[in-house]
Amino acid sequence: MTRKATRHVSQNEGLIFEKSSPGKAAWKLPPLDVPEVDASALLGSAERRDLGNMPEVSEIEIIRHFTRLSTWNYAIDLGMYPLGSCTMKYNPRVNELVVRLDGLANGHPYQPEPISQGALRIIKTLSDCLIEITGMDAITLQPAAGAHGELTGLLMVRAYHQSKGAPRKKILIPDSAHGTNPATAAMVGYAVENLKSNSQGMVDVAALTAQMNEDVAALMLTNPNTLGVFEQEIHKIAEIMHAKGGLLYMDGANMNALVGKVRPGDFGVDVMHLNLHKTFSTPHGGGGPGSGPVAVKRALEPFLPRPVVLTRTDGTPACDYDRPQSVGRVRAFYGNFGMFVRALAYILANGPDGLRQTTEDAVLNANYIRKGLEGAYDLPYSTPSMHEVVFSDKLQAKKGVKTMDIAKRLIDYGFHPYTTAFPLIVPGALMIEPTESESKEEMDLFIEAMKSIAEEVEEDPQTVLDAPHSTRVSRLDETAAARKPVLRWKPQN
Amino acid sequence: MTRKATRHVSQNEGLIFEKSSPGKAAWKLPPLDVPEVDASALLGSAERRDLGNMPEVSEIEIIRHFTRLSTWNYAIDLGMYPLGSCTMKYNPRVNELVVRLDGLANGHPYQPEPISQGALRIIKTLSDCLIEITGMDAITLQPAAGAHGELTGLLMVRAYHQSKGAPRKKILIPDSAHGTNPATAAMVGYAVENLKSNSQGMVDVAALTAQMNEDVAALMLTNPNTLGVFEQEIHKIAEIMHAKGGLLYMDGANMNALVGKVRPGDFGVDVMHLNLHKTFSTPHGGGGPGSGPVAVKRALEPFLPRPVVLTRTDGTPACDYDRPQSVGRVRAFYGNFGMFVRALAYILANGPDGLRQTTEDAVLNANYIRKGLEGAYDLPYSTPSMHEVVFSDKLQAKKGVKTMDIAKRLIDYGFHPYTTAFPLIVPGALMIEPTESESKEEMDLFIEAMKSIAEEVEEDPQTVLDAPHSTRVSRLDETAAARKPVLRWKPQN
Amino acid sequence: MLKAIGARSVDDLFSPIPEEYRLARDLKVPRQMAESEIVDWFRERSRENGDSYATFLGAGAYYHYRPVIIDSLISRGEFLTAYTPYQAEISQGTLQAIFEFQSMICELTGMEVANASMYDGSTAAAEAVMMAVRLTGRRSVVVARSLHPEYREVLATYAHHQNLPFATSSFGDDGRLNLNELEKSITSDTACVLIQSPNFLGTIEDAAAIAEIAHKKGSMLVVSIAEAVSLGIVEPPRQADIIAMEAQSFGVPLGFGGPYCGVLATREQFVRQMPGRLAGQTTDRNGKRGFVLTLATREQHIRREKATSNICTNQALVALMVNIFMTVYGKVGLKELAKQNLAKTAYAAGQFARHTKILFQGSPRFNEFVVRTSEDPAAINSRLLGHKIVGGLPLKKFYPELGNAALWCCTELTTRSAIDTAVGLVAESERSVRAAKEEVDAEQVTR
Amino acid sequence: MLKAIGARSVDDLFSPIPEEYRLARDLKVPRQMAESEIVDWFRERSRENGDSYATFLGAGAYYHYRPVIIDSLISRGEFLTAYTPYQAEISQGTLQAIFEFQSMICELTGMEVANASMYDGSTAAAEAVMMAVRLTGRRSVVVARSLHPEYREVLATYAHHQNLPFATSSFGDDGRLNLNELEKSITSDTACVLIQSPNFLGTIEDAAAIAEIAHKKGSMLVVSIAEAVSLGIVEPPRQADIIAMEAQSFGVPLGFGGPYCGVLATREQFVRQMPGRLAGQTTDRNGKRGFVLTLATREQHIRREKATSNICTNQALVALMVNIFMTVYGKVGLKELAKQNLAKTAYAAGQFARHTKILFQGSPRFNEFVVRTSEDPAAINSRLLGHKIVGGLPLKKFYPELGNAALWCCTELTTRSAIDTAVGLVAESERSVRAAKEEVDAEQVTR
Ligand SMILES: Cc1ncc(COP(=O)(O)O)c(C=O)c1O
Ligand SMILES: Cc1ncc(COP(=O)(O)O)c(C=O)c1O
Repeated sequence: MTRKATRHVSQNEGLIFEKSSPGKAAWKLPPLDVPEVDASALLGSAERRDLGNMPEVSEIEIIRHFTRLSTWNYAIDLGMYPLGSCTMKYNPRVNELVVRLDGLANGHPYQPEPISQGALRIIKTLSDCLIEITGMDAITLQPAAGAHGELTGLLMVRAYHQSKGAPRKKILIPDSAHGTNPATAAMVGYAVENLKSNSQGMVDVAALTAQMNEDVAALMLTNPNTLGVFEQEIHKIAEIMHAKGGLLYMDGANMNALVGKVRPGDFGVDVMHLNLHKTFSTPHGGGGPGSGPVAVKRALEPFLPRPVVLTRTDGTPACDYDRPQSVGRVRAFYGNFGMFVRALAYILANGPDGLRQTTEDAVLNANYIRKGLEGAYDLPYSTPSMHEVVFSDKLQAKKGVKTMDIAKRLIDYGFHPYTTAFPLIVPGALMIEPTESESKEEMDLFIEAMKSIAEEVEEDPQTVLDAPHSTRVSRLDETAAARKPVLRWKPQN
Repeated sequence: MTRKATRHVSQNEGLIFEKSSPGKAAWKLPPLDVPEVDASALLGSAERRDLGNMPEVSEIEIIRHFTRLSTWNYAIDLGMYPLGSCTMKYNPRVNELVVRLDGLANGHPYQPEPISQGALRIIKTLSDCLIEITGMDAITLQPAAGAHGELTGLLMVRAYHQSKGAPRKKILIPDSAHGTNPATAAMVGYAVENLKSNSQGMVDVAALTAQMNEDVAALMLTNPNTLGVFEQEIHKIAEIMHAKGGLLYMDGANMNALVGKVRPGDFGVDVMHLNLHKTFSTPHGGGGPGSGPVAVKRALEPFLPRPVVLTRTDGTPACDYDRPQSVGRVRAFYGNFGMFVRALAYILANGPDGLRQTTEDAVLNANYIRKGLEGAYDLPYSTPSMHEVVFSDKLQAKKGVKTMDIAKRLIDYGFHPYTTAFPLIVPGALMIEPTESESKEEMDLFIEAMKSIAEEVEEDPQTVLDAPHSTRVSRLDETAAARKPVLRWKPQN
Repeated sequence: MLKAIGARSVDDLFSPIPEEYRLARDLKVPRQMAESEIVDWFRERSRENGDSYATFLGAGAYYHYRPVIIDSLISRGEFLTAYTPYQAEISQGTLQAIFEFQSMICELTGMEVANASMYDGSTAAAEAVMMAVRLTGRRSVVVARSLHPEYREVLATYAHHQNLPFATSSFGDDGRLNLNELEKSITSDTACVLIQSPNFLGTIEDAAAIAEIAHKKGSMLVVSIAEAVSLGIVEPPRQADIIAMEAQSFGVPLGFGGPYCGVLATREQFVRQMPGRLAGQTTDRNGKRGFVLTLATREQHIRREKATSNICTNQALVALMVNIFMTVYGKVGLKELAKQNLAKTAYAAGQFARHTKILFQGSPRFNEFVVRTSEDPAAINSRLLGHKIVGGLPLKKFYPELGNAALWCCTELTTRSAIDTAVGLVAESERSVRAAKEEVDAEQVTR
Repeated sequence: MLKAIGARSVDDLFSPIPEEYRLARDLKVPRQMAESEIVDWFRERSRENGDSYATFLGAGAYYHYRPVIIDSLISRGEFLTAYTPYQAEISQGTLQAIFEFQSMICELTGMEVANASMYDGSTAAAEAVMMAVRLTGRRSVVVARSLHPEYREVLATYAHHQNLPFATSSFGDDGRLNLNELEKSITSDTACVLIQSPNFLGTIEDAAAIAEIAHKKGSMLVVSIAEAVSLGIVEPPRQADIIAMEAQSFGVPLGFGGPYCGVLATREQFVRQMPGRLAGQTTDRNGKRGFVLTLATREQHIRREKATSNICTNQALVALMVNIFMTVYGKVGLKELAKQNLAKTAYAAGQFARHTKILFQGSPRFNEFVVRTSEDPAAINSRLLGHKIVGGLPLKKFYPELGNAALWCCTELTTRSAIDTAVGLVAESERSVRAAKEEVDAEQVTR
């Protein structure tokens, strides 16, 4: 069927609780070098006597448990992972090495500054690099992910407007936006106002002009947007916002299309977040951790979360807590420091030329896939693509086959599916982002698979509807899962 | 069919050469801090101009290449690996950490002694532990594997006899022995004389008495032998050898049955090797590396390979090169030092009680499997089993099903097969060694699988003959491979 | 490839970007480095960062032993380089692991449901408060002053912009929440009381009593747990409505403060207001057990501005570390581990007490305690640094009212010899202050 | 389980062992340690072992950069914890990797077949000689004195007990094999000439000329290559009959001398006399490509005393490191890497030459060279040690005739500043010897 994958024997494995039995152990403690204590005497009624059904297993069982589980996963390390908007690029292994160096892995966030110079220098160097890459003026690395960055950014927007008199009431958000954008606006106490896209999938400038007024705190724009399209009238958009005292917030999830080629700070953005786990190669790890630095223009700098890392006159980095206008803290300590290390390692491995090349390759790859699949799948917007391309299932839907079915069938062809969940302006979207990491060979296999599925839809749609066929479990019942949620193991008795 | 395994999608992958194309690269060198040189000028005709068809690929392609390849392997980390005689026990991960500590991983074998104290202390401590465990008097860690240890041991046997006048001519080897035993004897210039086993699968003491004479340099005995049977008359055997001036060599491949319970040095062994990659948990790594220390009684000590690590009067360890009677070196440097580190870590993790417990569990597990499969498979020798048990395919052979067929079918049941290749005294052997690492749960699944196969042989032998059915390749043609060997990739053109 | 696309040059592909914004120069970032240079550069940073000091710091970030297999397992590409498990059929590994994580967190906290992770303990606490606000329809909070000061700051940030008033409730001489004061500060608009236990000062709160007070007034109790290892020997706050945990202690490197692993746990009835991902059990078309992300209608990608939170990316891989740690220690090991923490701390506190004052002696504690010295603890610490020891956290910044106080932490990794050295230096400090004082006194007498 | 077996106690199971031998006491080995203690113990050993010195040592063990992905990949349990791939259907990963390894070794050495690995370079050389003995039916060997001295020792051990006489052939002032002498030492019973290139003194031999001499007399040429990185820029000895390599330079840690990776490569026609495992291509029952271990009739498990060697366990995982290293650098990178070695060495040799004598200047070299000083190099080295630099290997032990000579090695990891420091100290040594000598001379003049 495909040159990409076949089937092979795969180990089953129960829940860890099902493997537990009393007396098995994978731990050992050193002999105590101080007197033993009587916990009851020390803790009284606060003493815990029972740890419930916590498992008891041996070390080899744990190794096998998680090794077996791992083999049930797809991963970038196994093949192309073309999730649109997720930028599933290669995660360099040297990053995993350097983050584990003793002084970094064991550094305590409260250790005295004289023995924190290494970590602070990493924070400062990364900050400087990201400021240069975005063309902004200042930055905070505290937010733990993209959505957290959005929160931080909008808090600053709010504080900025407040400092001018009132926080304003609304945030404008294009209908193509990621779900975190409206969710964030709501968390910060703003009303969300939808902004319609035009026929090219871009911001409708006329509509924006009409909707923009002194109640609007900011426009949250993703650029390139979630169709993979660069907002060509970005300057006009910024002007419209600024003219009415509003701010332009950029969701930087798609920075992989821009790094080294164009800087948001140069085209009018006031505040933006980055996703180090997308553009800067930190691993997704099955859902996290991420890191969502927020970069701002000078006007917003006073509102940055506390502390800000700056350079002392003697050249050493230090923390500045004296930020009277700060929105406050958004997270304990400094943020997801381990991700800073990895992102900086990525930047150092690339340098200016590498970063530019990466962006060019990412855009080239997306366009190669677009070209390869045009015709086989409906392209709802023909506007030029940057780093990703969005098709729709319009052609296949005629046979009753939806984007999710095609996605599931792609699994049989040895690929992870593309993104199906959004953008909402494309019903039945197939959002495909190859990233720069993919070779032509892998993309050709992908194109071949997608075309083959399109043919199957014509000839034998049921095969596609029943997919996947090659996995250890067939399609799972998500509705049942939500209707009667079983969210934890409990002992049978 | 089985609770143990199912099938799952598996990535295909070509040869690395098939993925190569000019311009791709996974390497980067730092800028040169010295002047560039003209290689032609320096090397003249010795300069190489072309590296042939060496591949050119990117880093993510390499990660995927080897990750994909790895998923085609079975491994201890995935499940029980009951290869008899191989002692496929759990390989602790802490061992992999400590061996990579900078000072050990980057230690040069010729670095000055004052900065080699750490490594020498590891060698000395491990040596002391192994001497205590075997009950011998002295040891060399130089040999790189079991067979290399055998070579070293027999060289010492030869040197010993030589020192008494003549090297003697023959080595006695039981017919149940591993292939390396006779092969080694031949390499050291000895003739091999076969020693028949008795009906219990043990050395026939009468035959030994008859065959033993002043031409025999040594008897090479595996104990427990390859049937998993302890040579109960070991003391008599040793006496017979010693009475005629011969030596008793013990192949220590099966030490996992003895550690902490009984010591070869106590039952008359003169020289023996250990396999750190079996008994002492160093990983097999797809075939190696191993380490085969050789322990000897006092009389053989002068012949140990050079250098010997000893303790100076000030307590520091040092190398002694002044060994006039030494057989010489058997390997450059000190041996497979990385394996020493792992083996010592294993010993430290166990301590005296853990080592004894390990042995007991290993023997218990083998007997549990024996009990579980008795009846379903023919047990050619009913002598008590130690750490492994050997069945034969006699019952199944009636249906035309051989041990190798059963082995292949076991793969479908999610297990690695047992050893089929020997002992030669059991035609169609099924040599099963679970080791102490296996839980009752995993062994029950194994017993269930083996019994189910025995039933299949009765009801549907063809299914077994055609196995494996669940793997990405079906049974491979070994005959064709040997008839027209293709031992390397070559460009098609 | 360009040819296949029909572009002449890569720059063609960037033509949608208005010319005037396109960057015509190299970015001013450091030049491309070889892998060996990158390793060297970070090694240098590592050395500048207090490599190989013994530490008495805790305060929300704990130095526990991390079993080696944690990194062996999470380094497998199948875990490390997978995305959120939306495509369940090729993500069963991650999904089953999350399900087990949720289950173990429930076992340990005594709650009925737990989510797949939050960013960290501070944001988990803030989200728990928002959750209580949604659940009760009330709009104010009472926060214990013994909650981690940075957690309080985070909550303040979140709350301030939502116009969520919040009152602080202080602690008594025993280090525990002042229950009378607490009772008074709870109003009919109090959505929840937020406490930490063991609290920031190391004291274990009487959660049952606090729950009773809160519940009596129709308010919820949210308990923050920052030192997860305490759960091995300290009774969890089963009476809480929501537990907001920081699980860093369970196998997550200190890592200069992150990434860590927040978690929320609560009662089944509240689950639809809980933010964050959830894995649930289901079956495939053949009735085989499998796991999926579920109750997504709580989340931003479905509900957008009506979601329970904006959280998307969480701390999955860190939760996997926590998961493996919990599996390694398990039912018996966690208790023994916690006991060692208790023993080391009891010994250290006992030793310090011989020379100086330990505050909050009246209440049970786990592995932290407050030492008050005559000299500024920062000064003592800088002397300790010379012995390659990092002393306790000076509290002046957070609790000026406690004077020369510092928060000391001992774990199973704290050696007796480090404790004795630290105690020795503190004792010396006390002696010299006393001597200086006596000298002054003597002088005054002679005058 | 005991019950299932029908045993009363575990000791029952050990009843086959005569009572009098059973150990009634604990083994006297160190007590059981917790994982954290084990790590601490080895950290201590690591610190005692010259952690973080710059090194100029080579001599058969080379300090090259090891790309990080090597350990990431070989640490996957599927590679690390698999056995020899006898069961091909569930070992295709290991088998295909071996096949690629063999292929790349062929590409690099210019040979037609290569095996899956031998223990190390020294045993590979000895086995190659035995192979030549079997192939030619002759029973003596001529060995270059510039072969690694420890390799010569190993060969002597193997040869001695097989009554294999061996002659040593010396090197000239240019560091190369003395061809006239060589020619004379080859007799009609010489199975092979064994040389190393680049040889132990760093000099590249004229393998073509040596091959011609050997072949003319019906003897084979075996070439040992100890510095694999040289293959990036040095023409391989294509005229050799057997190449015995040590591939440690390709991504294998120095590791105090092992495990390393020996390899044999030869011509197709000799393959059936080559020891060691071989992976070969074949097809499954559906015609799909696959790999198996093949030509097993050469091996001990089939042929027993008639096998080509007794080797069984080899260095598989180390060969995988080598494989990944070769793949990372590939066609272009290996050359560039070798060039950097060449440049560093040329620079260092040039700098040393300004102050002292470099031996064997006439011939091409790769990354090692011999420096002769006025002072004993061991004395200079102990001063260098104070600068955290390990100087070149003093040769007195192996080549007393060279006087105060030491073998220095530079790789891509040798920094210019380390070179300059080392040169500085050597220069100082020369100056002070000269000054002392002048003083003596002056004294003599005055007398
Ligand atoms: C366009 C866009 N915005 C925001 C986010 C949220 O980022 P995070 O998951 O890091 O919170 C995503 C993540 O998928 C995204 O694709
Ligand atoms: C009984 C026996 N002897 C010797 C050996 C050879 O040991 P090695 O493979 O370490 O050379 C083995 C290996 O399988 C064995 O089982």
